[in-house]
This record gives sequence, C-alpha cells and structure tokens, in this order.
Amino acid sequence: MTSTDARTVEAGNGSRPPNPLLKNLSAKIASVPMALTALVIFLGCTGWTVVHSFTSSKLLPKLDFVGLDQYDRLWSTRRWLVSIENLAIYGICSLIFTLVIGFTLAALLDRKVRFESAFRTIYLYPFALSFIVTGLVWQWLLNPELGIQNVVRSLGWESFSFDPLYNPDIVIFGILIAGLWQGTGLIMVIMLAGLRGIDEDIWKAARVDGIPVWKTYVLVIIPMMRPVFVTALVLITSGIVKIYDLVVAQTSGGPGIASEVPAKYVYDRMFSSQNLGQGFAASTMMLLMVAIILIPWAYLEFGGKKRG
Amino acid sequence: MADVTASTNGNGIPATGLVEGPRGAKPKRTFSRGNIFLYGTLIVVAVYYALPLWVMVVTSLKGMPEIRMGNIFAPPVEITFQPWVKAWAEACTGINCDGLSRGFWNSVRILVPSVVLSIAVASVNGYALSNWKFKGSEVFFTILMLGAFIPYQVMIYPIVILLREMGLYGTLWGLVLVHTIFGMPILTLLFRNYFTSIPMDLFKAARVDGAGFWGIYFRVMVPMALPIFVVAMILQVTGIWNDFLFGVIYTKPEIYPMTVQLNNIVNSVQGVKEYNVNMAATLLTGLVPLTIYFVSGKLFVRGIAAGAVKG
Amino acid sequence: MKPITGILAATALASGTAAFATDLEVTHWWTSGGEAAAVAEFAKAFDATGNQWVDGAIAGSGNTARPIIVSRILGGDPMGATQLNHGRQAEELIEAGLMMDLTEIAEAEGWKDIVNPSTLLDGCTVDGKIYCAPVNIHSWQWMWLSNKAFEDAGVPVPTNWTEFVEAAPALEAAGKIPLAMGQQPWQQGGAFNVILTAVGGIELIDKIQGQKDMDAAMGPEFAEVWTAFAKARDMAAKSTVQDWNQATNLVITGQAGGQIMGDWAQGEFQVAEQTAGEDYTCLPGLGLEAILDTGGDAFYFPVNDDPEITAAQKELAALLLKPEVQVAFNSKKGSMPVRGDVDLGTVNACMKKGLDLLAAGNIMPSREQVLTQDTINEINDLLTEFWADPSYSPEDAQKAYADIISRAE
Amino acid sequence: MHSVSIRSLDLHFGAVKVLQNLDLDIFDGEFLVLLGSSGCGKSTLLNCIAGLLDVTDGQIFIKDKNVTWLEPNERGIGMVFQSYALYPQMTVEGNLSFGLRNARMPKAEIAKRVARAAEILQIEPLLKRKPAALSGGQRQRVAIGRALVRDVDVFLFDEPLSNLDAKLRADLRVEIKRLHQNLENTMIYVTHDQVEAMTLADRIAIMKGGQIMQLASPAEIYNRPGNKYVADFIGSPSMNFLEGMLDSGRFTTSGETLDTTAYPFSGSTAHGPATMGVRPEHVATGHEMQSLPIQADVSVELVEPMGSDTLVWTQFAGQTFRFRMDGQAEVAPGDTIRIGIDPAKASFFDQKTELRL
Repeated sequence: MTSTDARTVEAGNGSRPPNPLLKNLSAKIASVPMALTALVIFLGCTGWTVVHSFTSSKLLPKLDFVGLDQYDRLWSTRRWLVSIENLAIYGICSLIFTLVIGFTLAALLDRKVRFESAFRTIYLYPFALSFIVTGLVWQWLLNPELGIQNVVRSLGWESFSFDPLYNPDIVIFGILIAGLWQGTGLIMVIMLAGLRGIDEDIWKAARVDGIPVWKTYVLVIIPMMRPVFVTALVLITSGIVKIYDLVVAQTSGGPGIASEVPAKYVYDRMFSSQNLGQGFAASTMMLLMVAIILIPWAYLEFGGKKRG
Repeated sequence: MADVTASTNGNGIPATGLVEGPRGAKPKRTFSRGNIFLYGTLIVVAVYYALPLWVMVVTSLKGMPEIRMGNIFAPPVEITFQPWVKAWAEACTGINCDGLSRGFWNSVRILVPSVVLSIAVASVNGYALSNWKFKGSEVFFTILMLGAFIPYQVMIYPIVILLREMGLYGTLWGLVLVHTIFGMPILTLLFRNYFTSIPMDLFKAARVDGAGFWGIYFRVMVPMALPIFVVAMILQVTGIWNDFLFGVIYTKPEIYPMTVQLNNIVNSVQGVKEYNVNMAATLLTGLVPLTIYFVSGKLFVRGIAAGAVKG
Repeated sequence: MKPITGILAATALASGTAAFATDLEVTHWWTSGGEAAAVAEFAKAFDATGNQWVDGAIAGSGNTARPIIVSRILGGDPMGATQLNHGRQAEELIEAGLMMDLTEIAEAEGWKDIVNPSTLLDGCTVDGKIYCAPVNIHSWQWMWLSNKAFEDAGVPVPTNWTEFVEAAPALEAAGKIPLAMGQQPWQQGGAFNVILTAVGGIELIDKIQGQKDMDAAMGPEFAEVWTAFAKARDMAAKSTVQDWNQATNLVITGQAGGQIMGDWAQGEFQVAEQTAGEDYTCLPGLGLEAILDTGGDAFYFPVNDDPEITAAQKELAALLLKPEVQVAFNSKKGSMPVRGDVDLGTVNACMKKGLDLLAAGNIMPSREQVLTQDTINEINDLLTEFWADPSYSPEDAQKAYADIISRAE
Repeated sequence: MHSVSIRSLDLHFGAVKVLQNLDLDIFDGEFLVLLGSSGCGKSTLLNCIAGLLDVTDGQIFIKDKNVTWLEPNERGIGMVFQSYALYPQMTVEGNLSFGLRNARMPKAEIAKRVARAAEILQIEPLLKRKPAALSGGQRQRVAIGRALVRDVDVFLFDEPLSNLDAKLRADLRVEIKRLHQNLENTMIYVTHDQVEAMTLADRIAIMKGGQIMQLASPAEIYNRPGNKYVADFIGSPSMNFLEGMLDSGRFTTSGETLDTTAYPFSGSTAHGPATMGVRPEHVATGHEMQSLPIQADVSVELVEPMGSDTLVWTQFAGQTFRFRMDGQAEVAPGDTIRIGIDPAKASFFDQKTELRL
C-alpha cells in the first residue's frame, strides 16, 4: 500500500504483459503442423478442388471456368447415376444391417454367455483386415465356379444359383455381404461397450416390474444407448461414402458398371480419363453428400447440447 | 430369453453354459429352448465370420489340381507350403517376380516412420489443445475434426500438387506425410481427450515446478499417456498397413505397399489363376494386423473403438 | 520370368565397366507372358550399350498404368522413358513442355523415311516436332478362332463374322462359349470398334468418330452395328472371365469359339505353342473389311535435368527403331514392326496377313488417335454396361453413344 | 510488510467477469483463507496469484515484486492441489525434486532439501514409492512436501483436504496448522469448508461473485458478520433471520416487538426495514434465559438430536426458527419452550443493502 510506484520500478519484467503473439510460443510452434494441416489441406485443398470443379481442366489443372458444365455432364452420365444409386442402396442397407446385426450380436453376447471372448474374437477379426483382402476373399467365395455355389451344387443341389458378383441386378449386395462381414464386428464391440455401460439396476427394475426382456431392450435399453447409436451411425456413414478399395478388389465396378461407386468414379475420371474437372465436380458432389448427412447430425448433437 | 438370465440349478451351482449366482428358485434345464436358440445363433454367425479365414487357410495349403477338383471348404488332402513360398518370393507383378516380400518390406518402411511421425505430431497437438489453448487453437481443432469427414477424393489431387512442389511426390516420405495428415484428426482427438482427462492440477503443479511446454510434455504427460500411445499405435499400424488408396496414388511401383502389390498380383493374371498362391498372398498381407489383433485383443478393441468414438 | 532377372543381373555386372553407365527407368504395362518376353529384348539391347534398363512394369491394363505414369511425370518424378499409346494421351503433357523433343534424333536416324505407315509418326508430332518413338504397330482388327472348338462342334471354321454368327448355335450345342470376352470395359470398347469397322465400314467410323457426324451416329447403318454387337453379347453370355488373356486362354483350350482381340493375343498363342492356321485361325477385320488400325505403342521421354539421363534417353530412343531391335521385339510381342524395311524372318500365317495389309496401305487410325481418353473411357463405360445388362436395348445404347460423341472434342 | 498484494485485479473469461476490481493485502507470515461457495472465484484468485491464469487487468505483488506476468516458477510460491497432482510415474523422491531439477539445482542441494521436507512431513520411508502405492493422506503430505522443498515464502493451498475422508481431514488440518506455526511463512488457503477456515485462518476472506465480502479474523467474522451473506454462510446450523422493522431501539416482526437497546449499532440511529440475525447457539433456554431482554414461548415442531447437542425447530414470530439445546435436554414435538435472546449477540442488517447495521 505504501509505495506502489517504487514497486513498479523494481518489479522488472513481471510488470509488463508479454507480447500476446509470443505468449505460449512453444505451444504455437508445436501446433504449426496442425494449423497447416487444417488450413492448407482440409480448407485449402478442399477449396481448391471445389474451385477447379468449375473449370474445364483436363490432364492439367487450369483456371478456365466453364460454369456448371462439369456438373451438367456429371448428372447426365449413366455411370455416375449408377454410382449414386449403388451408394444409396449400399449405404441404407449397410446402415440398417450393421446396426441391427451389431446390436443383436452385442445383446446376445451380453446375455452372459460362455466363451464370450471367443465369439467376440471371431466376430471382430475381419475388422483387422483391409478392404482389399476382404474384397478378394469374398470375390472367391462368391465365384460361381469355385465358391459357395459350386460347393452347394457338388452336394447334389444342381440348380442352386448364387452368383451375386456376376449379376448386375444384385452385385451391390454381393459387395454388401463382404462389407458387413468386415464392419459389423466393430459396431458390435461398440454396442457391447454401450450395453455394459448400462446400470445393472435398470435390469433389476425391469425384472421387478415384470417387463419381458425384448421389451426392455426396445423400450428402455435402446433409448438409453442413444449416444452409442449416434457414434455408430456417424462411423458407418463416414465409412460408406469412402467405399472404394472393396469395390476395386471385389468387382472392379463390374459386371458392366453395375457396382461402380462415386469414389471410384472420381479416381477414374481424374487419373485414367485425364479429365480433372469432371473428377473434381464428382468429388465436390461427394463432399456435398457428406455435408448433407453431417450438418443435421451436428445440429442435433451440438445444437441440442447448447439448449440443454 | 428371460430363461437364459435366470439359469441356475437349485443348489446354486452354475450349470453348464450358465451364469453363476442364484437367480431364481426354480431349477432350469441346461438345454432350455432359449439357450439352444442363443448358442445356435451365436455359432451360426460365428461360422459366417470364420468361414472366409478358413477358406483362405485351407486353399492356400492345397495344390492347384485339388482346388479344381474339390470344394473350397474341404481341408487339404495333401498339405503343401509351395503356394506360400511362391506368394512370398516368386509371384510376379510384371517382370518383377520377387513376390510379396518386396511389398512387405515396403509396407514396413512406410509403416514405421508414418506411425512414429503421426503419433508424435498428434500427441503434441492433443497436448497443446488440452493444456495450452491459445487464440484460434479451437478453430484449428474444429477444422481438423470436420476434415475427418471430408471424402479423401476431394483432397487427393491438390495433395499431389503440394507433394510435387515439395519434391516429395512418389517418395516414401511423401506417403508418410500423407498418412500423418490423414491420421491427424482422429489421433489428435484421441490424445486431446486423454490429456483432458488428466487432472488439470497435475499440469499446474508441473508449471509451478518450473517445467515448460516440452518439459511437461516429455516428463509428465508422455509417461502418463503410455496406454493411449499403445492404443494409437495399434490404430495407426492397422490403418496404415491396410491402406490402399494413398499407396496407389502417392507412391510408385518400387515402393508400392503390400496391399497394392497384392491387388496387382491377384488381379494380373498370366495364364491360369493360381488360387492357392493368391490366398496365401492375401493371408500374408493380412498377417500383420491379424497378429496384432490376436495378440493384443483388448487393446486392439480399445484402439479401434477409441478411433471410432468421437469426443 | 526368372531368366530375365538373370539377364538383368548379368548385364548389370558387365555394364560396370562401361564409360557411361546410366540407369534408366522405363515404365510400361507389358506384363503378360508374351509381352514381358518382348520387353526383355529392349532391355537386353539397351543394356548392351552399357547403360542399364531399370524395369518399371506396372501391372494391369493401360488404364491402370497410365494414371500412374502421368502423375509421376506431373509429380516431378519422371521416369527415363515410358510406354504410352501414341495418340492424344500425351497431348497435354507435350504442350506443358514435359516431354523431350526427339526431332533431332528422328532426323539423324531418318525416321521420316523408314517409318511405315508414316501416319505413325504423325501421332508423335505436335507443331512439327516429334515427341515419341513408335515401336510397334498394334491393331485391334482381329478375331481369333479356335479350330478345335469348331471341329468339336462339327462345323467348318468360319471365314468371316457372318459365318461365325451362323456357327454359334452349333458351338453352343457342343457346350462351348461361342465368343470369349473378358469383363473389363476396354475389352468391350475395343471389340465394339472392331465390329463397327467391319460391319459399318471405314467410312462410317470416320464419320462418327472422326467428324463427329451426328446424322451418322443416329443413322440406320450404325444401328446395324449395334445389332451385331448385341448379337456378340448374346454369344458371350457365358464368358465370365475378367482378363483378356483368360479369354484368349478359353480360345486356346477350345472352350470358346473365338475372341475379338488385338494382335497382342497372338503372343499368348505363341506361348501356348500353337500354330496359326493349324490350331487357330485369325481374321483381320473380322473377315469383312480387311483393314488394320495402326495403333500401337510408342515411347515418350519425359524431360530430365540430368544430362547423363538425357543422353541415355536419346540413346534409347534411337535404339528402339534399329532394325535388329525391331525384329527381336516384334517377334516376341507378336506385333508388326514400325519400319517396312525389316524382315521378321519366318512369320506365321497371321502375321503375314497383317504385314501384307500394311504393305498394301490398308490402314486406318486407331481409336486412341481419334478420340481423347476421356471420351474413350466414357464409351467404354457405356459399352461395358450394355454388355453386362442383356436388357439394355441396342437402340438406347446407340442414343447414349451419339450423346457422348456430341460432347466429344 | 505485505507478503502478497493484489491491486484492482480483473479477470474476465469472455463476457463473464470472474474477478472484479479485487484488492487484497496479505501480511508476512499470515495464514489467509479464501472461503466461499463454489463458483465464487476463490480458486481463480489463487490461480492468478500462482500465475496459472493470465489476469485481464491489475497487478499482483509478491514480496514487493510485481509478478503479474511472471511464470509460476519465477514467483517464489509453492502450491498444493486438491487432487494432490502427484506425477504418477515418478517416485515420491522424484516428485519432490522435480521442480528443483527443472531449476537445475545442484544434486547435493536437492538431496538436502528433499531430506528436510521428508523429515518435516515424516514421509522418509515413502521416498522410493510411487504415488499409487500411497494412501490419500500420504499423497497429500507428499504434495505439501513438493511445495516445501521449493523453499519459498508463499504457500498456496487449493482445497487440499477436500478429497480426504472426515477423519483424515481433521488430522491433516492440524498438521497444516502446526506446519504454519513452525515455518512461519505466508499461506493462502482456499476452501469451501468453514470449519477449516475457522480453525486455520489468521484472517478469512469470504468471497462471492468474484468479490471479497468480508476480510477479517475468524472471531470477527463469526461474531460480527459484515453483511447478511457472510452471516448466513458462516455457522452451522446457519443463522436464523427474522424480517421486520427497526425503529428507535425496537424491532418489530410479525406482531412481536423486541427490545434492541443492548445492540451496538454502528450508525447513530437505525430506522426502517431490517433483518435480525440470531445464531441458533445464541438462543438460551432454562434459567440462562431469564436474564435476557427478549423472551418468548415457542412450540416445538421438529427435533434433531445430534449427540453433543440438539437442534430444535420452531416457529417464532411466524417464521422458521432454530435453536440449539443441550444434548441431554428432553424435548419432543408439541412441547412449548420459553426462549431468550440477547440482542447484543444478535446481528442486524439493512434489508436493502444487507449490510450490518
């Protein structure tokens, strides 16, 4: 209290606030890779692609704007439409089946079964394998001359026919079988963790109230697991849009163009057809699709939290 | 299904396949209908999951004549390791006939620096984001998280240009950089969440003790975060090993990772398709992640789930 | 494959003593049996100059390999030399100044006088400068027939497409696949072009693809081509193999009656030790329109800063057209040499037919020379969809085709 | 001489003003307790002193040195945290010496200081152990030791006993007090526990909404709370409040008129709406009551026996009123008891300003 001024004089560097830019300097330097990635790659590259999707770039990117021409062509290209349709079918089926199978398996395993870890190990191991490996394995299993069809026929059922990969109408389901094989295990594990996180007392209360087990699941447990389902949902959808390797390995888009997917369209247009503009337009549409899925979700998730 | 939970015989000793602890007074039969249904379903599903692996293993041990004759599910009559040898050392991509071994070593050479670098960068990010927030850090983080959802296709071409400008295109380090970048969102989230869960007091104590940014990171945070490092490592090893898209775009044939080489070997045919060699090659490619999975089961699940679960 | 590696290793040792031993990476997508053997001839000849051929084979079709090659050149990591189909694929790369100008060598070696047909060199020429070295002539305009299959079916080996179509029921009755076809889009695309040439005639194809004439594209003549292609689709319904050489294998083994495939298929017959005329029969232009398209492969040499590499590139460029190299390569590859003044020696019956057509000047430009890769891919997508879906009507497909042509550059 | 001085300190988190124009002087060797409910800004203030939070405005002086913008380790402070904040991968010895090693102190000096701290805190046998192998009480001792080895003038405690069970808390409280008596350095101690505050403090600063409501000795705060908030906050069970009117020595509440002449009003006269505060333990029964100026009969509604004493719930002047009786007293709901209040021990607050009258 006595002499504030004197204190200030002898205080030295403690009295002056450091330059705000230099504050946490190490942290800022350490964050440079993150900042660069966020700005240059995620913002910059995305913006670059979107801008170039309005150009007539062929082999080399150039800023020769042609308006919406690339999009016009995109949406009048059969292969793109087929790709979108496939993605929709694959996406919806994959979403439903993955959730249902994942949850059912988790619920079954949660019934305190013996050898639980053995079952869990078997259900999850495909997730360790790449899509390339998955695609190749199922390409063989679904090969009519070699795989399941052949085996069933050799057992005497001569008319048995199961060749999804050679039938344009159902080839996407052939890919779905492989996709589910690879991905459901993970969802099961997540669901199982969710189920384990539910208070034992809920089960006790349901039993005291005499509610049947299935009803408890439907009316009590599943609503309680909403966050887990949301996680699973985001996970599955973001995986669906990226589907590429599986198709390349399993069918290369065939028969015909029956199993083409958007990611493959982008790749082929960019690198094989040497029509970058078209590839950029297609990838921008993919971005838009993700945004359409993501924005309502983000709104529900984060908008909801703010209100709560 | 209710029968299943309350399944114990009268004297409280768990019956076969049942739960311990008395759950009800009424004795239950071991093979109740519910139980048969439960285990039946589990086993049928397990067969669906296990079958492809079984087919891969048995086919890879058969000779070609046996494959043409028999059914793919039957165990080999005569076990031969020739397909494995061929897949590893002799299978051809073009006129290079040194099998998958080259791809394997390429993958290892890509994997090690990618894993190290991506984890190093992401853990520092996560640490900075949870303990050293500065103006704008949350903005970067948000962009990073959104970036996780941007389809790769949107960014692959501009990255080709960037790598070219840096002189890294087609090199191993270019691919390492790409893996580091695309692994960043999830890993950063993983580390940020972990470091946030560490009591803030610990960080404050270290600051009072005079440790700076790096001092706290290396001497306090890293030793405490070892479990999450292992989780991140599993996540990255599997992810990078299984990558195909980046491998095919950002490298050249000499340094193709194993997955790309596998696809080339299997899908480029000279004469007859040698299914046994292809299966052996496929198994070889899956061996690293499978080994990690079977060896570190619980941690693997944690790693994958951690990569999956958002903040 | 082993011997090749052996040769490479041996020459590597030998070249250690040469004055200018430069490693030159050469990328290509010649990976099937006959192709790989042919590449080894180039490698051998190049290594003999004291340099070293570093093989950069990329598996898969040109569609897989081309993007890798292009992006490496664009990515600033150029190879020493690379295979590309000459035509419009490299246009932009040349315009961007990424390819080495070979005019000097071409003049020194007198390519203008020796390359036959001269249109091959036109494909390499941009603004009066030559940018690539053509190495062979490949023609799509062939059909390969299995004599054994027709014998088994008890019908004579057809001499043209019409007869082939007539013989199809007999083949089917004998449990054979009349027409073998792989499932990759480029195979259907190529085959269609062959049918278009044979059934529609040289004028029609020029109108549609060359002049982008919409009347012709919508006209009745083109509709006939589509009917023929639909017929081909029916005949190949049971052919489920993926790769072209698997399809060729069906012909070699007599499981299929025939295959429409370029002359590179000949290499597979050679590897299988089959004799032309005896075991198999070849029909240029499907026996209807005796003409060959003069597509083929050429080598491009990306610009390189390293003078040693540039020197080696020039050396290789000159070497590729040397008579002995042309003979060695093309014999193995089953393709025709780019110079009319060399003698392949004892050529088989099929090759003879081809060389005769070439000498007679019955030639047309290949699809790659007329259309951009983008358009070709779009057409291939359409054709493969048509091929895989029996309910796709020829009329609809014709409209879709015309649509693509209307947009093509 | 002041050990720590805080001058018009402001701290804002965006639009939220956590600390507002706060001044505080702490004497050398003083044990100051920052007391308040959660969210009052007490921990924030402590973190500002430690340098763990950047202030928006104002200055902080430690030992007459302006440290406002110095790094925590440059300020001459030691800090003990609620969650102990021990480095789990280091031994106790490692934990104690971490700060000294960061300061690149010679090894011998480090060993000397660690040994001394371990001796003071009687944790020598634990030196080679990891924190996970220690009990809660032991961990907190190590945490204190970590502050001790720094050999600093000011110790900061951030609710150090909150994570311990009741018994340990009482033990360690005594130990901290003893430590203070021995070391005689300045200690600033944040807590929400008024017992800790009362027992440990030389002075208590009661905080609310980022401001200090009262800064005084424990006795002063207990007996003469400066405002209604402090009066309500301190004491358990808390003070009874009666709303009424004050007029020339009389307090009227719901028909009852109470004589307040014995109360030492700070102003000359007090008129108007006021609140009278009476601590439950200042209400007398039995013969003690008979000498007091205010007396009334109340009807017992609820009885809470607590062993040493008994809390009786009644209605007085139409408002809930609690008072404390001897633990042995026999009362039951429905009984009527006569109580007496000494206005001299009561507190009066202005109803508007809530300040003490």
